[in-house]
Amino acid sequence: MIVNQFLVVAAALFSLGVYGLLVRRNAVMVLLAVELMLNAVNLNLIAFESVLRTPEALGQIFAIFVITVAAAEVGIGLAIILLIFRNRRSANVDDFNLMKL
Amino acid sequence: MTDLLSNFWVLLVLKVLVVATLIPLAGMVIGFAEMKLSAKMQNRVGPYFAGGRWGWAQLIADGVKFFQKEDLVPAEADRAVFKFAPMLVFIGTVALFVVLPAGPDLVVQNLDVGIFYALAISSISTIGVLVAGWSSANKYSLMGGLRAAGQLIAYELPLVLSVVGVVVMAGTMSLNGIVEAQAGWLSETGWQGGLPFVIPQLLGFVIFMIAALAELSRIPFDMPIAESELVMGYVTEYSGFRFLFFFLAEFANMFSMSAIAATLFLGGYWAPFVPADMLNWAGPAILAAKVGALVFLMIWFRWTFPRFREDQLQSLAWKWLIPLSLLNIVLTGIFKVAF
Amino acid sequence: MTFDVWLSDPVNWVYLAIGAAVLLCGVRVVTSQNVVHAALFLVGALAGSAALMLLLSAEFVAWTVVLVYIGAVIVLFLFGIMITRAPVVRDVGLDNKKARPVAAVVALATFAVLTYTSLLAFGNTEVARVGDPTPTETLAEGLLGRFVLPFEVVGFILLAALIGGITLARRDLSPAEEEERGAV
Amino acid sequence: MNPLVLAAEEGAEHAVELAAGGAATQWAGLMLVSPFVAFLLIIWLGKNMKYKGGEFAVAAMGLNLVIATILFFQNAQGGILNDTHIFEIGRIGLFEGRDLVFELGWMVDGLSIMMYWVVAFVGLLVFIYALGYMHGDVRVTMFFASFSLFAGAMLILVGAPNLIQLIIGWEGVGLASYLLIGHYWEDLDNVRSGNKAFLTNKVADVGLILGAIFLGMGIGDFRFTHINEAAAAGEAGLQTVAVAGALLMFLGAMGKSAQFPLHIWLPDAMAGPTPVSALMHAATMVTAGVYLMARLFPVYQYMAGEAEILGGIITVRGLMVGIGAITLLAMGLLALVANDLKKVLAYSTVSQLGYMMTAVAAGGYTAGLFHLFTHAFFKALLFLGAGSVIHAVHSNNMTDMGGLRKDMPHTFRTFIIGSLALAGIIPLAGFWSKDEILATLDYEGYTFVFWVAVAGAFVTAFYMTRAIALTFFGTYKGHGHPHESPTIMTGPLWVLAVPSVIAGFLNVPGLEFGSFHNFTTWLAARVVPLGDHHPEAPDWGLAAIGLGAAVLGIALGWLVFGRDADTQEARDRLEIPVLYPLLRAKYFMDHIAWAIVGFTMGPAARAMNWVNTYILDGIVNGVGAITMALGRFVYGGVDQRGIDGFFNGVAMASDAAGSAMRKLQTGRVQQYAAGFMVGALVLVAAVAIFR
Repeated sequence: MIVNQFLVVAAALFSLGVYGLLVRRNAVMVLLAVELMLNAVNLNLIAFESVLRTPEALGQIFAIFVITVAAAEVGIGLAIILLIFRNRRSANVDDFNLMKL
Repeated sequence: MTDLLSNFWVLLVLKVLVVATLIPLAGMVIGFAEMKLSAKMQNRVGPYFAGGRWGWAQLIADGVKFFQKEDLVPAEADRAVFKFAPMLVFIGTVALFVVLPAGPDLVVQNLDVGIFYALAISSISTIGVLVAGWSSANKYSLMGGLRAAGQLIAYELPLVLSVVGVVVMAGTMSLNGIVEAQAGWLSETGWQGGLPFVIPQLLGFVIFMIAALAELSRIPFDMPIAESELVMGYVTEYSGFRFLFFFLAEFANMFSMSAIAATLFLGGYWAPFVPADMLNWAGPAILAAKVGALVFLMIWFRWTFPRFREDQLQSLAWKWLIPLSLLNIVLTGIFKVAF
Repeated sequence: MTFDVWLSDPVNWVYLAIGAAVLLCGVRVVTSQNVVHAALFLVGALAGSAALMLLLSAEFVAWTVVLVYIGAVIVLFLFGIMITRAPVVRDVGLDNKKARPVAAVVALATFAVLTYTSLLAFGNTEVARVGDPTPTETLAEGLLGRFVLPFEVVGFILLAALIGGITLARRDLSPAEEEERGAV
Repeated sequence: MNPLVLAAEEGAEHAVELAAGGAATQWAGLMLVSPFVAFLLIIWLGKNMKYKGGEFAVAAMGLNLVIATILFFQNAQGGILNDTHIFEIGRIGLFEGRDLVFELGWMVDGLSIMMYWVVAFVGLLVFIYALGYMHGDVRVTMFFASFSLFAGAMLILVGAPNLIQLIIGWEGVGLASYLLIGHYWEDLDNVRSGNKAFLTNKVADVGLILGAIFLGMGIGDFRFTHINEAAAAGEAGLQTVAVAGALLMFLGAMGKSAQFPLHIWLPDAMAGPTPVSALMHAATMVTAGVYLMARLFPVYQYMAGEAEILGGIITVRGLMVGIGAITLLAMGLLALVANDLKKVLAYSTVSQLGYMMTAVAAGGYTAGLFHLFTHAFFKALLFLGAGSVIHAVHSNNMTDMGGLRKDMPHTFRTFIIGSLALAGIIPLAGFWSKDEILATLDYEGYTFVFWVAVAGAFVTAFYMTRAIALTFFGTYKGHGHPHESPTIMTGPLWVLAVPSVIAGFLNVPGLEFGSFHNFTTWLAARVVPLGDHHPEAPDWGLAAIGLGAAVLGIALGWLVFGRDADTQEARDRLEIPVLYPLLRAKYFMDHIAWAIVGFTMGPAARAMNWVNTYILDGIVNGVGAITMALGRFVYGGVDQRGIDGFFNGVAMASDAAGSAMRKLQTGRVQQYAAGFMVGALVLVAAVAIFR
């Protein structure tokens, strides 16, 4: 096994996440795409760790941090989406243009 | 013979076969036990005629009946997901058997992170339940699915947290290691080794059992099914062998949860005064006895407690079990450091 | 390393199978026109990623991914999907069709750049110590030793997210409703 | 070493020890600072206090008196002090080896201790007196602030170890006196008096500053120690510088000490509140000139004294003695015709300053300073008494007074004591100090000046008798019913009366108080001790002449004014032709001064006005016109079209760009995300490619 085979899979997952992030209208779908990207990042970290083999398994530790933060992000993100849905009866990102004048 | 057994692939096939036979067997035994015990508790006779004596073939007959039935899919349902959901539930159940040790060597795979694996893999069935309810295109099913998901998430936390105390005491997450940590024997200087964790971890055991009951959606936590109000919850639209999957998964899950509880808290395949070299042979029997006791407890509860209301269920989890399990971890940590 | 040498290792077959599954699931996650399907394909993609992590001997992280992502995050997503009334049938308006070419170009460019830099950086570097899982003890000592402060910070972030999520999502009750709720 | 110095040291009966004085001399610097602290505190907090800040002034002076008294007794009881604390604060390298060094610090020697003590003692009593006198007056806080400044500046002056700090204190005294003389500035006359005092002093100050520069740069150091050592060493090369510097500084001393013809400001300075006059005439300000002469005694006596000036007509010392003699007699005569009680005392002060100046100039170091010392007490006493009277009758004019001896018994008795002391009646203080001056003049051979001084003593006694007769005897001619002043004012009078009586015994020739020595010995503690004549025993013959003149004056005065002091006729008897109009016109000195100013300044001013109007204004107007034309061009051509056009263009471009760019702000998160991704990719790709 060479490390690049995993990195390529991670890159592909990340790119798919980017595609989903840019193309989806539904906010929940956008968050799904973000999760995909984060997972790709985790995979990358694990792959690096499998090459570097640091004594403290730094890559894996960072992956755990990423997972934790991702969990927090999903909780907050879904709460926000729920709130917006409740107020605007829509979960479409297109309708989230409140920031514009 | 030993050469054959040491071959990876042969061993794998063997293990898969054992698990594959064990799951329906355990499910059927427990299902039958439930029928008979329920009958006893309700002062009935229960299954009587099938197979002649005690109606022992009742469940086999039921199974054959389910397989004969038409595989109905509602017209509005999401067919693919509807068909996939029971499998997803079943995967979570089957995968649990991988790490259950029935003896020092009688284990499919002794993982370093055994109990963690068990908890992780069992959480997959939540998705199956939720998706099953959704894909049925039936509001009772959806309600049942949502209730199930909320319940499973809520009780996953105390379940995991109550296990932490055991892990801390044992110093390992391997199930074999946890069993070994509980093994003790009487020597000339007194009791050597460990004790079953039910004694130091009584609080954890109680929490684990309550949470396990909720995870299994058994009475008094059976709101997802709730025959009286939601008809049958997320399994309403299922029939035939797909219903059998759910049915079997429920009882298999009862078995695996009880087995995990027995392993974590009651010493698993170990029993006092049983010589260590005999454990590979006596282990399954010892484990089966403990699991039987716990399963009996669960069946007993079914006819003892009324069903919780949804908000009571949630508040029990979030307001009592989680704080108590956190307290348990703290106390265990202090205990571990102090002694 | 030539391709046939690489292929002679059975582990790589496993890798190919899992990788193909992961990519397939990933593609379906972003192209599926049914929100629940997309979520389920994400389960597949995550499970495949966990399997790849197992191949890379990151056992604990793999099962953490299963426990946290599949067991909790996806369930949350399904909750969110169902609460925001995702239709059972195909949703033709799920994608922003005008954005597809741009998104595709950006995604391909991302893939190209990432792949190029990965190849540039690692080339044919072999994965070290295959099938030698990292002991959980190592991770535990790392997390609770050197990284105990970030660990605590992350815990605090989780707590804040929990409280924030509850605060955001709870419906503000009218005084009459409050009273009714309190009376029960 | 200069043989004169050797002779002085050998011949001197007062052996001089140069000894550090211990802790007290180190704490002496506090005296220079405390009035300024009080000044700040008065400004800050004074308004809200019971005596409007006078408490701080009194407290500071009380502290100073304690320190000064400790120093005084240390110095008096054998341990003769000579200590200098100097802090260099700046240095300008003007000449090779002759840097202009700015130093601050304080000096402790016999002379400065005496001055410290006089300033602190008289200052404290005057301040206490002022608490009562100024009560309910306008701007009391301001008054006490300026008063503290006045005393502080005087202490800076007398403590100065070098000429530069002395000038700082000197100017500070001038400033504070200006503020105090013009205290009642609602009245234009008072403002003019302040201006007159200030400007007259400024004329003199030019001399002082130039003299200080001459002397300091010539000798190469501004420190008194070095200047005096150089003067004692008597380097011939320095004599010209020393003569020029000494004469210029004598001009400064003439201004401050109101010597003829620069005395014109002092009588007018009576416009200020009476405590100001008391302090100004007794302890601060006017004594500064005499102090300067004493401080630079070696310069005047051994370096410049015998130099002939004005084409050999007169020596420097002769000039100084002559001016002092003119002052002491002419100003005394002016006191005879003044109707204002304070002006009588003011002319008296000028006259007495003439005595001091004459004595110091003639070489009577101890004599002049001893007179300064005793004079401070009885002149302060007299001024405070006059203030008490004025406070009672609300008028300065003696024509509004009369018969006050019954109404104001304390004021009357203390005034009598002060007057007798001033007149030089044995055994009061004035007798001994005046006798010492007469003895010095006799010893130094100034026979004519000696007789002038005797005449001055006669005149002094005469005008004091007149003043007393017009004020306290006869019948009351003013309005209302006068009453005695409160204790806070009469208390200081009695306290001052004590040294007015006994201070003279401190320096009776041949009289010693055991280890307590006498005044001459204390003063002898100096940087460069140069002895002066001090007789072994009183010369009773000279004393009899002086005393006789005084008694004669009192008798004549009583004869003229005593019987019917309240009639206009009594004064008319004095209207001797020529002399009386001359005196009434104050020798036309004010007119002369005005004429000088008018003749010189008038045409000059007119010329300057012409230059200003036609040349300077023309230039300025021309420049203005050119500037305006330029400005119009810049405004119209450059600013409106060029710069404004540029900025308007920039603004319009920004506006257009903004309008174009705002289309990018769609509010769609995903478009932003796409941009973000592309940017990140470009960066990564750039790093990957160009690393």
